[in-house]
Amino acid sequence: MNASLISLEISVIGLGLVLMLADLFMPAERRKFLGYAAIAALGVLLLASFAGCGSCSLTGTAFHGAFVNDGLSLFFKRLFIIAAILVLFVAVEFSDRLTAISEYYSLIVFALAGMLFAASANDFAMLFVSIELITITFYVLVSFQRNKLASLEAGVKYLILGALSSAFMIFGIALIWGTTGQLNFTELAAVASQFADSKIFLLGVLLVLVGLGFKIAAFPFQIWAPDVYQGAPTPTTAFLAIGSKAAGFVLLMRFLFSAIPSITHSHALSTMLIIVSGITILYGNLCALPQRNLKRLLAYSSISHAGYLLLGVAALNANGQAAILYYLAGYLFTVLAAFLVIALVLRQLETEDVSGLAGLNQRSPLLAATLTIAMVSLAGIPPLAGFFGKFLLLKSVVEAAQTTGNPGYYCLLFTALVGVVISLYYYFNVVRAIYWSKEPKDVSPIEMSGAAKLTAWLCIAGIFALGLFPNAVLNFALLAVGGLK
Amino acid sequence: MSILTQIAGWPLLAALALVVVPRNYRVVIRAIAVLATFISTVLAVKMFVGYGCAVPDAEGFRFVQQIPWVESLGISYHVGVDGLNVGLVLMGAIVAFAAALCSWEIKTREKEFYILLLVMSGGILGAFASLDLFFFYFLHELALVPTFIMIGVWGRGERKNYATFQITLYLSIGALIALLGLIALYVQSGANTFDIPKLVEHLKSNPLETNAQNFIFPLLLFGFGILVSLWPFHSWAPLGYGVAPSPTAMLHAGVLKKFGLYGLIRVALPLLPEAAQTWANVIAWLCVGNILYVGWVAMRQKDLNLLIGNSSVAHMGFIFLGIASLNLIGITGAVLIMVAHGFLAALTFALNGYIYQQTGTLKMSELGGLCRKLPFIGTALLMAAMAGCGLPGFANFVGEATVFFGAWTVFPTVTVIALWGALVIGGVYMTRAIRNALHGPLPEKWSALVDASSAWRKLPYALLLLCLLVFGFVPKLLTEKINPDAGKIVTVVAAAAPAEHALVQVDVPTARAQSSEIEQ
Amino acid sequence: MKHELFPWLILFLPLISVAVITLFTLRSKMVSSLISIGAVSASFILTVLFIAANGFHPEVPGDVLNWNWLSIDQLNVDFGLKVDALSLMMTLVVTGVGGLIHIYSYGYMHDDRSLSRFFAKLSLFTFSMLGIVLANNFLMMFIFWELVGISSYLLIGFWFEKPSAGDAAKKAFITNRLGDFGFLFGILMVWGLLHSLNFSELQSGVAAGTVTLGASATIAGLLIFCGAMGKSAQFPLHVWLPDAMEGPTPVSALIHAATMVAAGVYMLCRSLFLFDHGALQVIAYIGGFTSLLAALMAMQQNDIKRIIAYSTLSQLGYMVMVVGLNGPTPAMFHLTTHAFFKALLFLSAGSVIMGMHHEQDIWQMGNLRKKMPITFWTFLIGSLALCGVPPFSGFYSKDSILAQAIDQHNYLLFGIATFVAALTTFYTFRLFFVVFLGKEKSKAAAHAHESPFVMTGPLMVLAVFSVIGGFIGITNNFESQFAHEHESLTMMQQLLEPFHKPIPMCLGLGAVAIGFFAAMSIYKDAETDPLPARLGGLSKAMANRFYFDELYEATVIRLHDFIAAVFDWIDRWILEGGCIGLIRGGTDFTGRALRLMQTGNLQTYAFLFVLGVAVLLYFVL
Amino acid sequence: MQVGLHHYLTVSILLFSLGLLGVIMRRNLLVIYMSLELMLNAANLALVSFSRFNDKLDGQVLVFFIITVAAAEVAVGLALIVALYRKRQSAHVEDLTSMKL
Repeated sequence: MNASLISLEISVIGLGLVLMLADLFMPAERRKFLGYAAIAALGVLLLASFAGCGSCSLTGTAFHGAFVNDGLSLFFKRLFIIAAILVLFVAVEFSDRLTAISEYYSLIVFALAGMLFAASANDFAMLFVSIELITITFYVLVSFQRNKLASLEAGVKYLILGALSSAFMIFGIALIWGTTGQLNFTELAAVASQFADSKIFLLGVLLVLVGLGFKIAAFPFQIWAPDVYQGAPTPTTAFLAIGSKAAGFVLLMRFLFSAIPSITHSHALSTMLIIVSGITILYGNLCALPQRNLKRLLAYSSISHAGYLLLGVAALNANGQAAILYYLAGYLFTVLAAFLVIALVLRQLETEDVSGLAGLNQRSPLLAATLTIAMVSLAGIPPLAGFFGKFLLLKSVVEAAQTTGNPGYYCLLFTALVGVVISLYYYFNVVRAIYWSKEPKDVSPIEMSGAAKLTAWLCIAGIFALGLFPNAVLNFALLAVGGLK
Repeated sequence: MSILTQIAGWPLLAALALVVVPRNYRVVIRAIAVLATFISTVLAVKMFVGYGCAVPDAEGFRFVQQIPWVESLGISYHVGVDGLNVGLVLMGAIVAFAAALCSWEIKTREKEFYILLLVMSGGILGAFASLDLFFFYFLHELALVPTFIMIGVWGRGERKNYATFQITLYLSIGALIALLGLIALYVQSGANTFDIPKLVEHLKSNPLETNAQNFIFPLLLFGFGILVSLWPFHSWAPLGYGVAPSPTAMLHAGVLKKFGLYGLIRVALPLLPEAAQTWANVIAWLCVGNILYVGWVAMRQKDLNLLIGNSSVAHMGFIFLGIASLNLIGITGAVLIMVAHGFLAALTFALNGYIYQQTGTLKMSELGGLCRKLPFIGTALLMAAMAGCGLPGFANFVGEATVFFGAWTVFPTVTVIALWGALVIGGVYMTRAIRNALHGPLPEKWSALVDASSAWRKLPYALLLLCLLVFGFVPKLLTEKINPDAGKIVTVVAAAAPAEHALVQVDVPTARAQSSEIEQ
Repeated sequence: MKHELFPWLILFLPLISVAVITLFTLRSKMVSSLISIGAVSASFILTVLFIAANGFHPEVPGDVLNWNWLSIDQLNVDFGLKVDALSLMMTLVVTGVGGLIHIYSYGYMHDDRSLSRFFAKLSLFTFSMLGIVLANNFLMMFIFWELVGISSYLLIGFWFEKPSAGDAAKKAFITNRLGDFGFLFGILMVWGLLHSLNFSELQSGVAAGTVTLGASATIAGLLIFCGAMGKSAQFPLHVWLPDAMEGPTPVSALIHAATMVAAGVYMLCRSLFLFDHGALQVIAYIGGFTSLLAALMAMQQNDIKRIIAYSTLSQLGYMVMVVGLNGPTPAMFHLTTHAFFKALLFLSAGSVIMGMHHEQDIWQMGNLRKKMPITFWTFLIGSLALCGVPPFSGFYSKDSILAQAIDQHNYLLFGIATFVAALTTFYTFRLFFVVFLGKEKSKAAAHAHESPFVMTGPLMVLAVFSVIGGFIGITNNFESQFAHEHESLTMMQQLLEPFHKPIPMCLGLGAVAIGFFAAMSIYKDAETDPLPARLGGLSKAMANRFYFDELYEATVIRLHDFIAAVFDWIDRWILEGGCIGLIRGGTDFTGRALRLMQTGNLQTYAFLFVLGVAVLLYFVL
Repeated sequence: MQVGLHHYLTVSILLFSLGLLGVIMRRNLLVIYMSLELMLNAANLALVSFSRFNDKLDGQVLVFFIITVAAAEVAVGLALIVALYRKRQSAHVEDLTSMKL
């Protein structure tokens, strides 16, 4: 076995530990720099992964195939690292509201480690452990503002429901293993087809899906999302919205397309995916319509986006899987842009109501532009990332509809369209609140640190780049999903 | 770089430039907008004049430029004009210029307004020029969204929000359905390219199977139809134009709306010829709804803008009729009306905007006798109204007459109904409008109105009128360009006559095979 | 052919003057009016020169008079001119009479503040009218047909501040549009069957029998006739013409007496070869009925212009009738003479109105013979011509019409025509006696004054033509157009022409005499109109034009408005309110309802979660 | 009688449902949390019995993973609940409804 395969994970965990230790020697007022240090370190790792030196770019399996490094994992690892970097930026901006900020940083890094493992998980044990690593760190991250009741409440809700879902998942794993005797995805794939009609096996599969569905907040397991998003500290929400969702998706794809492909393409499961994705889209968008609380609004919108992403899963074809990857990449920048603005704007005023954005275009044109672009991209309007992502997803579903001729896909398509139209409203409400609301109370300009400006520009650049020059990323994504069936 | 890229590019560039201009430099902002649109107008005229001399490429397109964009999907930035869209690009550029000139009526948040206006102009010009389905849609969407925002923010009247809601709802749904149709077309064709000429070539040799065509065509028909306010999906149009600021109304009613019709002619007919023949009847009878029903509704209107809005919906009916006739005369006529109505709609909404800006109302019961105080505007409006009810000498008449001649051989009944709508109903509501708004005694309160005095103010109206007259007197300028390319489409459609079902059936498996190949 | 470009000039000079006036000289009345008058007179002179050079049947080489306007595979439309006796004669009338009226209106209108606008519109009308006359194919003719319609709309509504003027213009336009609907419909039908629009091609084709309308000939013919119905104000589309008198008097003279209303007749003659027997029959009877109806209406009108307008209607009825009786020559003959004397009458009436300071009620006038001698004489000549008293022009043309009716053995129409002749004389001299003889019936009449020379000059010229119009060879030209072999008559022969057919002549003259004496006995120095007392309800009906306007108001217009109301309601409540409102409300409601799931209670969440799991398991297993 | 796999599985499923009921029924956070642990252990039982009857050890290995993870989870969870109790003076789920809709 080639241990250097996991050097990336090892170094990330190392980074987390170092951060915790450094906290001891760092005077309180300078702890901000720990954040920048972490960012820098992660940046180096990211560059390394691109430069191809070290483990990150070489492919292979470790721990008897429990841990796999391939295109897919590489794509997601880069995604996670970028997400973590941007989240850390937000966290640094947010630091004055948090005690013990450096633990916060290190927890983010540990969560990142969990995600990296998730990206490579090719075995139920690895799947379970990585998910738990993510979830448990998030329990803490969510409830990090111990002085704030909302934060604690969110933490507890996340804790209970998260534990519940992992209980279901572990039981499912038990059943799968019990029936097939396989924990490793690759080996399972070989035998899965024999158990296609074993009820117990199917039960296991479904329970595992429950666990993953909880992570990506798909209907009917979306119920936790709004409260947790609202209560958690903004950087955590951001990381929850992109990081843990993406982790859920990579595991879902591994599970469905490399562990049990034969089952996945069975009629029952594919129909279920179609229905779940459709309902998720509608639920998220409909509930967001009357929503005024900004973070809660984004929570609902993230539910609907989980639905859009599920389109790609339901399509059951390579283009669909590639579309998921592409969409997540765009979603990363969009969501982080939105939460950056929220973190900066709603920092001083207690309300998180949309009306808090009034007059933002006078207070800080850059922030206003950033949030607007984020919203427009979420709404899926050219020339931004969201449009091209949605385009790819719809295209994959149309292909599925055409190849299988399953009428369900047409219904799914129209549901998605309806969802998009509904979503236009609440997104444009936000934009309207920024530019054209009644004259706000305070028009005091918002001061932004250079780091914050940088983050904003990074997000904007990312959104536009993915909208205007999709070629490179798309090819990478197509390459990445080559291993899936 | 193709001249078309420049035509569409200048406004977008100017929009970017405006972002950095401080908002209190009103004059500069305005100047930049006007200048950019003016440049693209000049270029468009140059392009139109030089059309004859330019050498067409293999597929018969001129001023072509192609840049690969996403190879894996076969998307490329591909612009070019043939007879079908050369007139539209010219019209679009001129209307954009006129709209920019008319925007002096906007007093609040000028910077944002001009940015949106320029994005809209650039987007729609690009959409008309592009020969790649993806960019075709992409640029249209780019132009569509500013419309919503402009109506929502700068709109007039108390029904503003409702109108914004409705127009957004309708147009987004329409656009998305059309997108669905386009994607389905792309997937079905199995050519793995969004390039329209390539698709046409590919589908000529192996057309889609019948039921696939009959599934995709309605998507395109109704998707595009909603964008063009095809009856019964029209109710957004009068309302939206009623509240929209006049530059927006000019650009949307004049130019953006033609996108759907152009899409039908450019994409739906040649790529889905068989379905086109099946659905022609439906189109023909739906357009009766536009012409008669909406015409009658227009007769009821009390508000000048609503009346004009309804009449412009009614005019769409003639274009649909021309398309439905599926013969050379009809389609040529349809394209003629598209161009003519572009100028006309822009003109009428611009004039309404002037009157509204002067009087603060467009209720015809409150207006009257304006010809006395506003000789120039009044005369222009009168001429516009006359062009609107198909008076010879204006471009609309040529188009409508051509459409009638084309449709007569196919749908005599519908043609007669359309005649009634054009000559009688159109005449009735237009003359009523003139009688109520321009003729009759002038109410006391309007004694202070001022006419468009400076040549600068008169320019947009004069320009649009001039275009209407030029193409009305010398329709050959357009028909000679349209004819050959409309002919190609007609032949493609005729070739797929139901008689040749057998041939189609043979080709189905191969098409299937290719489409399944790209799945892997 | 010499001066081959003259026809283009003749056609376009007026248009150029329109452009020049509207673009440059709106400020100065003088220049504008000179330009306009100059343009039309130039056209006249050019026409004369052209005819002098080429005669009435020039050989048109190639397509010097043809410019392809539109050509899409089967649809070939030329912008082409057709010069033959018919069109050239008509051109002479339009430019000649038109020119005189232009001059006249300079005097009549010269203190109107927008005189320039007036002359621009007048020139626009001349251009369109010449277009109709010279057009060589149906679509061209239709185009100018419409343009004529619009210019008459503009001129009727010239004083647009007067609500009545605005309404009259609207009415005229829409009524004409109704006719045009049929016209274009017919054109489409002809094109669909014969695949050509060019008169010459069609005529030769029909003559050679290579193409034929077949069964639908009658329908097509009648549809085309609809156009004439509108323009020439034949029953049932006659209602607009009397209201059109809201326009300035010269306009009434030019458009609604001499030229435009005659366009219908001209068009019928131009496309006569398309009409089969059935269509012609209908046309003839409609014409006859119109002439009778209008004559009856005229008897009880009190507005000087309206009386003349109704007489115009009935004279047009004559022409249409005789066309229907397959007599294009008499029709065009009467059209020409009618142009002279009706223009004369209108202009004289205008001069009277002017002298009476814009008083139009004849019962306010009286004894104007002293005050305005020239007008008196010209009006008298006009009336005599109109009634058809020898040797005035009207006598010859009307006699030829009666003769044609006899030749066709259509005694019913002949009877009607004769009766109408009597009525015509009656109301004409009613007008004459009341206005010019008797004693003043108002202050204004006492202080009336003669008009300036710029107005009386044209009157005298027209008067001369009204006298001699009958025997200066007009018939010859039209004969040469319509009849294949014909001998050109000398002036003497023309003078004696009617005596070849004594019956119609004698009956006609008898009718005139009866009408005259009846009028004299009743209206010689009458203070008020005694007729209503004697006729009672009938006269009321006559005065109210037999309630046609009310009828249309109650039926056609109401119907349209009703349908419009219904559709508007559907649009507003079903489409917008219903569908949209439902969708919108539904979406919003579902949104609010779904949110209720988020109770915030952890227990509920857990329960829903488990429920979800259960549903999932139940669904798949 | 011979105690077979099915008996073990039945027991584990019973345990699982018991825990589930506890989660849904009980009002006290701590009890809910305990019931969650019960569910985890039901899974453990299933795994162990499976590995016993299939003569494969991976199941038992996995059980160790689960126990460890559960321990960590419990640590974090209890800390959280305690912190909440400090703040709120109550560990009842009805009192945790400050965020809703």
